[in-house]
Amino acid sequence: MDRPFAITLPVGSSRANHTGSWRVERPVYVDRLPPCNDACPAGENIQRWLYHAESGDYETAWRTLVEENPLPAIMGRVCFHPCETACNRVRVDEAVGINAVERFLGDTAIARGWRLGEPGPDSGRRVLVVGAGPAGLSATYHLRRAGHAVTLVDGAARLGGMMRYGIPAYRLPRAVLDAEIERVLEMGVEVVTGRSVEDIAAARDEFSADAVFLAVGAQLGRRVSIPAGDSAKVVDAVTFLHRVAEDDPPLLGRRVVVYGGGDTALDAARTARRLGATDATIVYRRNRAKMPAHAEEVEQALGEGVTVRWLSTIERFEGERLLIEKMALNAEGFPEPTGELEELDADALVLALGQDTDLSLLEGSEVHVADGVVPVGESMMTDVPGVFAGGDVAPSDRTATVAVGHGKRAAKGIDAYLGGQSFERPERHPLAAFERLNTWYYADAPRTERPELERIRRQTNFEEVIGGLTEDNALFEARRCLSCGNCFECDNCFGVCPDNAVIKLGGGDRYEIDYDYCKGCGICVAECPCGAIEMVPERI
Amino acid sequence: MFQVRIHGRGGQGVVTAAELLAVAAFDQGRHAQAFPSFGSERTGAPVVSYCRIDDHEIRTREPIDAPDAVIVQDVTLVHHVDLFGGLSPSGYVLVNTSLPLDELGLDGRVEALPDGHVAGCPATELALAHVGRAVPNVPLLGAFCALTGEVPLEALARALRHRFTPEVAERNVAAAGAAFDLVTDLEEAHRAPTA
Amino acid sequence: MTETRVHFYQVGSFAVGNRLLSDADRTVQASQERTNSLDAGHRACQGCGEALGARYALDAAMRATGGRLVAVNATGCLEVFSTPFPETSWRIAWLHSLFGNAPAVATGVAAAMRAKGRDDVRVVGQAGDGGTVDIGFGALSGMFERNDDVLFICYDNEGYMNTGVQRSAATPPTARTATSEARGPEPGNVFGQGKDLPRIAMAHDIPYVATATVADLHDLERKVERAMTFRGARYLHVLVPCPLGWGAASADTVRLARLAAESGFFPVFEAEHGVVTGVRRIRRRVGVEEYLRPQRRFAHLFAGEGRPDLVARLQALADANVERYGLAPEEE
Amino acid sequence: MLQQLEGSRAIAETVARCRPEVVCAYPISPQTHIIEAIGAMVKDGRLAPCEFINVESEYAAMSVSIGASAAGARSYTATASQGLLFMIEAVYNAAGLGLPVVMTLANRAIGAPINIWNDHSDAMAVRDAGWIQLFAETNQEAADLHVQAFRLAEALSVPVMVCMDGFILTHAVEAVDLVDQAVVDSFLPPYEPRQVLDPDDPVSIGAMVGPEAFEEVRYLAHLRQLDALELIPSVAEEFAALTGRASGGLVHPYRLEDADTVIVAMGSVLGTIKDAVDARREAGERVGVLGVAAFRPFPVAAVADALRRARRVIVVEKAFSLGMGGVLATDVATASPASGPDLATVVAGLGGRPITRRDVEGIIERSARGTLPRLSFLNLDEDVVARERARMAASRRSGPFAENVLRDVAAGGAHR
Repeated sequence: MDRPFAITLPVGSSRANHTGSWRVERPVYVDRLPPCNDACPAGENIQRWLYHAESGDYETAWRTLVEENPLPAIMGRVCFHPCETACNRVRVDEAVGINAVERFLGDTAIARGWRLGEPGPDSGRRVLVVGAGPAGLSATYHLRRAGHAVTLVDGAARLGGMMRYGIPAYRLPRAVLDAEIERVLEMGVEVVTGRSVEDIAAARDEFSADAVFLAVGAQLGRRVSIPAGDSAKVVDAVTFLHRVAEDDPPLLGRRVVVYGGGDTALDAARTARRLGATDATIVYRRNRAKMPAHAEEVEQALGEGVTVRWLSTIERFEGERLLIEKMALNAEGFPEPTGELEELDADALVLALGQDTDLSLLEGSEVHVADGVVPVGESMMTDVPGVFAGGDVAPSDRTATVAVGHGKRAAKGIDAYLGGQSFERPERHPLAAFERLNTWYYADAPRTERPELERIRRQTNFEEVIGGLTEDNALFEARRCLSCGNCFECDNCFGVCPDNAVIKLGGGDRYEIDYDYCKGCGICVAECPCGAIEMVPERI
Repeated sequence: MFQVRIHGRGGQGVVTAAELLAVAAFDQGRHAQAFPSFGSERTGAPVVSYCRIDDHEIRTREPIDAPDAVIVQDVTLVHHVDLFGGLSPSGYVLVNTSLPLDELGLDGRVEALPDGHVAGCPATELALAHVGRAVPNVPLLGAFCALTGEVPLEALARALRHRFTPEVAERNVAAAGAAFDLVTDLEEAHRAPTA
Repeated sequence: MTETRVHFYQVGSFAVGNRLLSDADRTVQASQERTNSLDAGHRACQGCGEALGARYALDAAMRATGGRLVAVNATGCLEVFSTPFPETSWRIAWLHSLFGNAPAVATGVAAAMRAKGRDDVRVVGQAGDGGTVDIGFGALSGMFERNDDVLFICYDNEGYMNTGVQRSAATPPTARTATSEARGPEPGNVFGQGKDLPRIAMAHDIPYVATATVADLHDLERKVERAMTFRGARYLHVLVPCPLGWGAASADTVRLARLAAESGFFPVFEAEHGVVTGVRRIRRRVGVEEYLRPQRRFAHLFAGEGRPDLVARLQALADANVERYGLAPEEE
Repeated sequence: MLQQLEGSRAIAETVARCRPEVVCAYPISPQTHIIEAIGAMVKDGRLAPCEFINVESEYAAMSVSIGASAAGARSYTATASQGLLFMIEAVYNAAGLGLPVVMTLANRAIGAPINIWNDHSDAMAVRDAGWIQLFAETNQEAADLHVQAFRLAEALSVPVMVCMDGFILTHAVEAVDLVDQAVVDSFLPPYEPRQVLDPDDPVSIGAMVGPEAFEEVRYLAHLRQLDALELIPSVAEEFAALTGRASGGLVHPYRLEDADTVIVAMGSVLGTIKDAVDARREAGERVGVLGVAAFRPFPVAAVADALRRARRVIVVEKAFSLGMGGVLATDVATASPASGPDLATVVAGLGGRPITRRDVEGIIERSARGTLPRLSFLNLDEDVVARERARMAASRRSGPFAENVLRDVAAGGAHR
């Protein structure tokens, strides 16, 4: 067209005007550490595997998950999910049911027969892993991935450690346990069961191991001296649960009292109910708020008819009678005796007062022990080179998930040690705090509760209490994720830029700022739902 | 005639700076003229204002092509705008920055200026500290007084008191004074080795 | 039930797009293929709501018409910052004539298209609030009355921002502008009767009238698309915050638009043939104060002892909107 | 074929034969009959395709024409007086955008005091707007000029205003030979816009132009007006070849061959002036007439050539610039040869006051006697003026001027 000078202009010619020169601050895409990842003892990249689950790509989600943790079906049942406690969505409605989705992925993987990746190229080195609980299995898996040969030794007849002998089957069905252990073993592991290692140095030589990972757990029930008559039936919870797991439950009678306030106490009481106890009573010296057991476990136990005597200590156990002293919390919140006594009928007393480690295998070794545990460094190495320790053996919260995390870190530490390198923890991104989010964009959505077995059924058998999510529910739950601090390609930045200065790369490649035109207004940062953009001052 | 060109961005008080300078010069019984560059540019866009100061009546209305001083209110303009075009070889340059000047990558025309004719002043920080807003224009005028001696600081203070409410004026006077002292010290430190 | 839940996703109905949605369910703005009717390089202020609103609306109109669109623009910020010689930011056929005549010029374009048998080409007229509510009001009313086939869009930033922030008939009460200074016993703009153009438009019984903000893109685009299903005069009134005129941070543009709607101060609704057919209910209701406070034009309401009496009057205006249109959130 | 027609009707019929696609109407006397007639033709389908739009103001009328023209439609409207002033912003705009709108201006005085009768004040108010302004002497010429106007406008991308005296022409019934449709069609090709709003080839029309280019834009518009000085005569010649009528062109010389006194004027008054000239010629005086047909662009060379032998030039015009004098006269003076004839301006016919042959002869007589002042007002009632002046001198608050004058006139101070 013959265009009149100046009055009529060809379209889009303003692209010659680079308004980026107006900018004094520039938006920059960042990846922040989501609080779930931050809180996960196993170091899972939860946000990332949820991201894949959101699109229904469960296999990629599962593969992302098992990059860090080879036991998702187990973790999806027994983990006390600090990720959910940390979840930012708590402040919108309720936490994302991360644990339930993890279980769904784990179960789906078992059902579809997904296998872990191939072991790494053979390094020619061998590692002795002592103890086949969560720490040992996790270490085994990561060591195999790194190409190291593994000899896995355990004193019990079967692998799994406390997952098999401590956690009741109604919480962790054995088929699931077996499947996930088997999958690790498929990577090629030399397994020795029923063999207790008594001398760590000797075992290292025996198995020609270049390094050792010590993960024998805390298998000894702690005893306290309670005056008790000869006829009184007293058993510690660890032993009790172990025998139940071996199908050899001790006879405890109809009235069972469990002493303690941790998760083991609840496991013992609930197990006792399932074995036929009509009265399963927990005696705990503090109140409910102070109870170390996880709240949902307490809730489930109460729902199953377990009763709790709060603020009580056991003085004596004689005949079929327990003498209990009432306690009161002082100003600092510590229980103090009141002198007020009560009686409680009981056929048996189960002590669930904590566990200790059996570290006799370290006697005569250079490995230092302090307060009943083995101090370790960043890489989980003890003060003896090549000897690493983790799980309940190392100072920790003693949960299965922590143990898995230890196993992974120890494997990396061992890998570094064997390679003659120093272990360095990867740098962590700054936290994606709630204040960084723009939650207006997230649709309101309640959390999908996992179905609970009808209470009446769970009192009498060891069927799994908590059911799994259906696929629809799992997908829905995954999509409740706010993707804190990590771009999930919602197109907001691309849309809200008044200067068309955001380039959408698409196909999972996210976006780029076009600094030729970005004026630095900051709307993209303000309107990013997940806080994955930040403004930084423009350098000259 | 002394001609000043002020570079900044829309919203940074670039026009106000030129006006204040003109009022301060007028206060000294001199002739002065301040004027903006008119355009359709908006907040954030590079903008320019001008001020002429003379002992005689100023009749010209030309744009200023060959300034005797350039004030840079926003250092991020350095690579986007020809800040020093037409600058007199014996002119002055004043830059709002908290960085050492040699880190700014200013061009050869600035380096060739006489000693003591170039100064940096952390005007935005001073404005935030004294006035509470990140508007660097007034501290830069205080620095300008110290650098060029073209207008005394007292005259600038009177111009500020003329323009703003008493409370705001005093805060601006303090900001200008702080900048004046900074640049005065700088100049003295510069002269010290030769003295 | 289950099915609808699966369709739910993190930011479904509020964010611009989502990788999990089918293309058809995403906004126009989510598409790499969007027209960018108003392209980069324009000279609007940082964080300009009008630039955003114009691209939102016109890109949606382009999609709705299959690219058969002509826009007529009144004088004002949008025109000045988009087309300073030698550059234009428009990627669509666009005409600027004068400040007060955009509705009539749009009528002329539509008449020409009809006369030439090019009924497929649709016409959008657009102006700021000055060009719509004040100087262009007569022309706009004439266009409505004749029911000319034009979608007229007002980008309302509540003042004459192009000329340096002066008061318009769309400026809210108490707001400071350069011609309604925050001085005296009744600081800022007066509590007048208001000039509620959407309702005036409805009084013409034209086929479609709607309001929207730049904070709810899905709603805005849907309304543009709806508008394009009608022939005849249609009116869309879009609230576009102005960082300069409102004295707000440039990053707060979308947030302020959201607060305007969520406080009820700016009612978001639509009407067909003079009857309200839909409202965008408030999702998380806030008091007007939360909306007013981030804006320097209202700073005098909160300085020192503040003017709670005036804030209360503004709250009453918002409450009246909530009442009139039934904007209250579901649970209220 | 000659027909006895009202002027407005002749315009309407001719405009319709030009096949406008969008016609905008807002009523104002004395333009109403034109748009009423076109409206009727659109209604009954005689003029199709054509959009006839009743708008709410003249401002809208010109604005709609702008939009229609920019979208590639042949656009027409008509107005007068206050209406022209109300749309003046858009009048400038149409020219600035180079849109070939054609508009009939039924010339009428501008208030206050409100006055619906004829003079040329309205046309003079927009002489700098960038439109081509053609003045018609007769209804025949007015009708013919519309055909030429569309041709000129579209060839040059410049809007054209056909000025015809309100009431005197618009409401006069006289013989007109309407141009045949076939002739119009051969003379006026379909509109090919220089720029157009088209989704298939989008452009931005109406940019903001700063100091760096505005002068060039304006100068280019001026050059287009100068191009029009070339094109107007050739279009008129072509039209004459088809119709045999000498309508249009730049100037209409009449009996100038040996004239030493030349009266210059525009519009319908030229007929009266020609009668007076004929009468004076009978008496042996060497008098001639120069009709200015194209006022903008002003035909400086043609006027200079026409006046090159004149010793006395009398400009009779129906408008003036208050505080200065004649508007046309100023342009004539600029165009006058260096030899410099005596130039007198007679302001006449304001607000519809009649101009008679006797009046014109009187002017010629006074000119011949050397008693015609450089600026005079035809048939001015000196008594009325003197009384009002006296009143004003006596009291600074003398009341509304117009009412006082009316009272004086009613009281017997009639102007003759």
